[in-house]
Amino acid sequence: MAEKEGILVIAELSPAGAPDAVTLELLGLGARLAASSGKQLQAAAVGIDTASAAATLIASGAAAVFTVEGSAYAAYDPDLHVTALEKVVEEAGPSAVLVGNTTVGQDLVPRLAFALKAGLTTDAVSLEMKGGALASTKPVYGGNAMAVFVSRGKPALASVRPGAGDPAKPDASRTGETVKVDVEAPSPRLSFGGKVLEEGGDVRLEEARVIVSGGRGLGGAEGFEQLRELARLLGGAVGASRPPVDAGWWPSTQQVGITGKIVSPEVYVAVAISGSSQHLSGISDSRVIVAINKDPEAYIFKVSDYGVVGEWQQVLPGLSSRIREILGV
Amino acid sequence: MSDQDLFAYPRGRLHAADKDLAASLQAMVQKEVMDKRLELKEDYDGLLAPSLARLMAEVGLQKMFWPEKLGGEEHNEPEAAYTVAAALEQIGRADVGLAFLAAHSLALQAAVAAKGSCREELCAAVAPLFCEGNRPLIVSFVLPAMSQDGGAPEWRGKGIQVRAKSGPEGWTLSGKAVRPTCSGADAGLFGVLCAVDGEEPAFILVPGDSHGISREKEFLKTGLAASRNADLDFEGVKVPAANCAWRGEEGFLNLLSWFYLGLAAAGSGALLAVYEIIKEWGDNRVIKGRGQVFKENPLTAALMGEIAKEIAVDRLLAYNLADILSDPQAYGDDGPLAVFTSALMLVHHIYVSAEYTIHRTMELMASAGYAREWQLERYWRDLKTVQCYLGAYELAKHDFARRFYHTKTL
Amino acid sequence: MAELNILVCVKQVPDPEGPPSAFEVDSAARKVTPKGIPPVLSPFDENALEAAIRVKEAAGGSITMLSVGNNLSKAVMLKALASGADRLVTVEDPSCDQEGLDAFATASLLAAAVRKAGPFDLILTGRQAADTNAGQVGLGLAQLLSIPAVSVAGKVEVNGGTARVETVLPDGYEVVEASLPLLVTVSHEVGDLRYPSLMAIKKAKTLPMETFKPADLGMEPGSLVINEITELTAPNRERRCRLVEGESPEDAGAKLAALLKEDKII
Amino acid sequence: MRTIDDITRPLDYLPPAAQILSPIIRNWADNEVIPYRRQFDEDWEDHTLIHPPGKKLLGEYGIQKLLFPVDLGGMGFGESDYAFTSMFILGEEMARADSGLAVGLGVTLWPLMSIALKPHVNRRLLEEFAPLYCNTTEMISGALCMTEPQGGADIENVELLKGSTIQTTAVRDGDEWVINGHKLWPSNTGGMADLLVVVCTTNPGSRDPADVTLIFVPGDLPGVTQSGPYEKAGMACDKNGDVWLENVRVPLWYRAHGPGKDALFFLDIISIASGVTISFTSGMMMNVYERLLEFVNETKLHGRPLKENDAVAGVLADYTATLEVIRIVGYQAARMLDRSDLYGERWSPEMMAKMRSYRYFTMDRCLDVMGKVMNLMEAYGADRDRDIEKHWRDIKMNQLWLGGKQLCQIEAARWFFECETL
Repeated sequence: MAEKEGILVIAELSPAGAPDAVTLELLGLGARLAASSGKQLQAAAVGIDTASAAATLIASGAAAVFTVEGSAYAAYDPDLHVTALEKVVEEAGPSAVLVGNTTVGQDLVPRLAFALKAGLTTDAVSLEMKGGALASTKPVYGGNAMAVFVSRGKPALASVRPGAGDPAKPDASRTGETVKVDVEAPSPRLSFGGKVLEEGGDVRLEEARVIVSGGRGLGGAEGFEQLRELARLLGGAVGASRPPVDAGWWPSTQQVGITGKIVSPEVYVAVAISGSSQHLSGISDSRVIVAINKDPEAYIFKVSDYGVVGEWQQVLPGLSSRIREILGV
Repeated sequence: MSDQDLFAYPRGRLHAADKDLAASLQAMVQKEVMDKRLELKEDYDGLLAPSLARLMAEVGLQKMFWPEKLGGEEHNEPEAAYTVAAALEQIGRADVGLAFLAAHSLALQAAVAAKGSCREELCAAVAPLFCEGNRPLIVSFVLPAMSQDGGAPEWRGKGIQVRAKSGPEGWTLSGKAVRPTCSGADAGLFGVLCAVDGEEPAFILVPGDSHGISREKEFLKTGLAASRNADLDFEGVKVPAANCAWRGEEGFLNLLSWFYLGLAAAGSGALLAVYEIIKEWGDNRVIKGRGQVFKENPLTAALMGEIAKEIAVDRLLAYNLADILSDPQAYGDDGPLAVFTSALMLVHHIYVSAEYTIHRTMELMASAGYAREWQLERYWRDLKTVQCYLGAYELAKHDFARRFYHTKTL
Repeated sequence: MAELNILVCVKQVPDPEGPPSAFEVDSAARKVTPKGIPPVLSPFDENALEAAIRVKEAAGGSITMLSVGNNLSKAVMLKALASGADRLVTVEDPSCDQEGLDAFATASLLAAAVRKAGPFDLILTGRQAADTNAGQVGLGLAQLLSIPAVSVAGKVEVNGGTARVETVLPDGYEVVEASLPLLVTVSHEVGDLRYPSLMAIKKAKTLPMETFKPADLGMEPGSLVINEITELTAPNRERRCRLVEGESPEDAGAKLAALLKEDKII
Repeated sequence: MRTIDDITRPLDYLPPAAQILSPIIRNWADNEVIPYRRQFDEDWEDHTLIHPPGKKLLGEYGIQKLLFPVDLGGMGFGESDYAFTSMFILGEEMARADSGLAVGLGVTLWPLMSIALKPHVNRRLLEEFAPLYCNTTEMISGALCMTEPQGGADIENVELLKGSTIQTTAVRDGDEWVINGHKLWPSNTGGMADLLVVVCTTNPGSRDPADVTLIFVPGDLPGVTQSGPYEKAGMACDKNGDVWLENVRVPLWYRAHGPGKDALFFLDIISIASGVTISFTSGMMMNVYERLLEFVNETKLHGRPLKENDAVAGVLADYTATLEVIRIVGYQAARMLDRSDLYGERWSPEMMAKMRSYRYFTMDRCLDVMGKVMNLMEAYGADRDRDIEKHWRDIKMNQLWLGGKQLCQIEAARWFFECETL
């Protein structure tokens, strides 16, 4: 039986109707929050056909799944989805609602929060239950301070940064209840004229959340292909110190350092970069610096938070494959 | 407080609009020029031409003085001298070449469209080139110069490069191997000092597309990449009578005074950029192995102090010149010659000081001071080129002597 | 089509380009005070103003700039007005300081100001503010005004009574159309705010400006806040490198990935 | 018509061999360099125009063989009593054409000085490298690698620092040196160096001169990587870039001399360079004098040639007065280097202080008048086609390599005023 004041995860369904990787992460996170507060883990799924999604959500730990089904929900329409989820939240009466901070999540959750007149923290990096209330932590002022938010009312909403939790492991033996919620879909106010996909434009260095940079030690342009692979995994951009740009392995527009671009990403991965002063003054604002270099005395280690001493040709594959596992990609 | 504010200038004399314009230009040139410098270096088409178009047309520096009814901003009070100084300082900080070109346009506007002295006929003839459409207009001057032809009519010893004959339908100009001050290859309007047989010289505004102007190939020079200069031939160039801005010396001296204000501000701006470069260098360079940073070593610190002093004084001098032009009476108005001499003295002083200052800065930076990537050497080449186009300092000293010692035959 | 009434919501924030060391975190007062950093318009709000000016140039109309805050800098507002706005409305009061408001309170004040200063056919906001990085107020305001909204726009055009918006996707864009009134949150792909001419800078001071107190709108900001900051800490700045060992370089790489995951870096 | 040969030279000690060398190089300058040098700036990276004159002078005319003993195919200048005065003349004639070329070509000889000059000849190494330099008409480029990224140009300041700032290490491993380090800005690098002489330390941070090590490293060894050249305001003919040395192995006997001696003879080649390169300054000034003579005759002021104006004449006189003095000081310095019997060892603190003084004094005076003369020509002073602006740009680089003026001041003051802690 669905209990009140539970932890409700709003599933984001792929076009084929399956919960995406971020949703499984939220369920992993939600399970921890539910356990720590003695509340029930629940999920919500809105779509054209939610049966298979409901089964996966239950197998992934949801004790109850609230579904809203209908042809109107074939593609994401903010007004329809907010109206549906508003009804689900009224029905479920949760204490916390979790949404992925994805392209759809960023559009959906502010509307839902205002519709519910509920507190919302976006892009949260960690969540706790404190005295039955959701406490969400996130960086503010561009990472210059970390703030913990608690909502006055109930439920409290949070959109969670992808990668902030460990995905739940599906277990077919689990059982759970599916609650159909009937919603009178409002007439759509937006008409969607189709998507135009361009060949993946590179993320700009100045805006990248993650930057993977290569130095002289890469030895050639081929090394940068491996960096591009790692950067793609982390949704980041590829930069370079001066020597590779000078040797023509990487364009000068992507050079990082005083005589290149000054960057301030969340994560800066320096691969085979010794760490000249010109380069370091370009990356000092990075929140976290990770260095891979075969020379233990390389100056880069003195300004890094994490490091591995070793040949990048071997270290990088190990790093990338484990990240692929972690992200379930 | 940004580093620039360390260098005093008469902030109180500038209108809020001047400061806002300067702040807006600073943001623009930082993004459109300085941040693209490493990649585009001094590329004319990729960097300098688009920036020039943005400065002259979009922000509208080429419309500043013209009457509103002709599409101008009619910002033509004498106090506009401060606006010119504040604007050209920020442009000069990013690229002295762009400031050099802007100084031409603003000087011509100030000389021709100043409040109360704007002749209806002349403005109507020329203002459209500045105010209509959104195209940048590059203005260039043809001033007296040491020439090969010994017999040419002279102004203060230097040959006047172009002769003009006035006829019923206007002026006819002729001159061989004429060296303009800038942009011979692509200027849209030339301000030409012309000798008129047996009469006072005439300053005539000649559209760049006038029939009879032939432009030689662009030549290479030390700096100022934004000025694509080339020598010109004037063969029977016909120009309407209305295009004669003034006759005799007074109008010409006034034009040069505003031109020198522009160059003084551009120099001061470039030196602010030099300060930022040496400050960064002084903070990071370690010498003598004892981990002593440059700025802490007594010898190099003394030199860095002298560099700051020169820059501070040069900035004050540039704004002092703006003050002179904004209120000549306050300096005892003896007419354009007094203002011209002050302008000439101040601008030459600034450029001699700028050369000295950048030499010291470059010595401190050793090879990096000379490498293009660290940006310093470009200001060094550009400012030296401006000083050459300003004229020989040695001969300017004669103008000082004429003023202070009332010489007769000099 | 009558004259288009365009509203742009803008927020004054400390310049995000300011050096990290200048942001002083006062954990007790749960307040971040930027030392010696000049105020600027939040960068995405400048993009919203540029989008508004482009619509005004193409379809005609007038642009009102609306801002909620405290100690709003005259220079910052005038610089923005000079780029192409026609009118400024502000809601200013110590209670509207950044620390005193959350997204709900801000959007509620904006909605009240819109009802007083409106109506508006098109409302443009930045996709998120540079200080909170929240991205809630734009879409929240639309919800309060119960008008349709489109988020993260890279291009905004208006012809007749309908708007055509291209929203930015990680690998392209999507075309969305809606009839006015409409709210759009704008991303930097729209284009940078143009540079004002001297004439516009001088004219800006003469433009109509109104300011309201929350009380004039019948609002008490403090009571509107739902989401509160309970803790505020400064991230530790000095770096002590944690070297990751492994039986082999591959193993060390894998262990590094695990550690980064554990510390929520990736 | 006045020519550059009217500028004073010390006729009482002109080296006999110079009478033959001087006209050859003057001819090479007039025919192989001056007609093309106006396009050298744009040729900074590929050297398609710059390489041929270099190959002709060093390879075909055999100037790169100058210092090697005659029995090894060289010209034996290493043993000559007029070595430095001869090199001064050679430097002047080359710099008159292009001081970038003069630096590039001169620096090829520079590192060899540590093993080819009496009294510190290393016969075994001369025999080892003579084939590279003497058995070819191809141009061979040598580079002395001292400056390091963090240090700027201060490690030449060896006596004070005793080499303590050198971070490039040389470690003995069996019968070989293993070298690791990063050098920046050496002339003739940027991808073209055939032979490097690398200043290393056998014990980083040590202040004992015995740890300073000069090691000869063939440019093509595994572990030696050269970056492309840096783009500069001038001196396109002299390529400089980064050099990375990673586990580079050379025989132990590739060391110039030995502990203590390397430090001394390193100072020797600094002292030599300080004195002899004054020839680059006077060489450039002579060419500016030639171009100036043309300009002040062709160009009119007040209807008469520019030179007829008294004020202009003042500046012109400053120019030639400075040129006369610089030349006299330069030759005197070269002579002092030739006559160790009279003036003491070249690498003594006294000679270092004096050579540094002559160098920065002449350079300052030249920079002053060169700037005035360029401005005197007004708009034409900046024209590439009148060549003066080229020398104005190149002269500054000459002042800056080998450590700027301030370092020379410290060194001179330390000796003349016996400073302890400077």
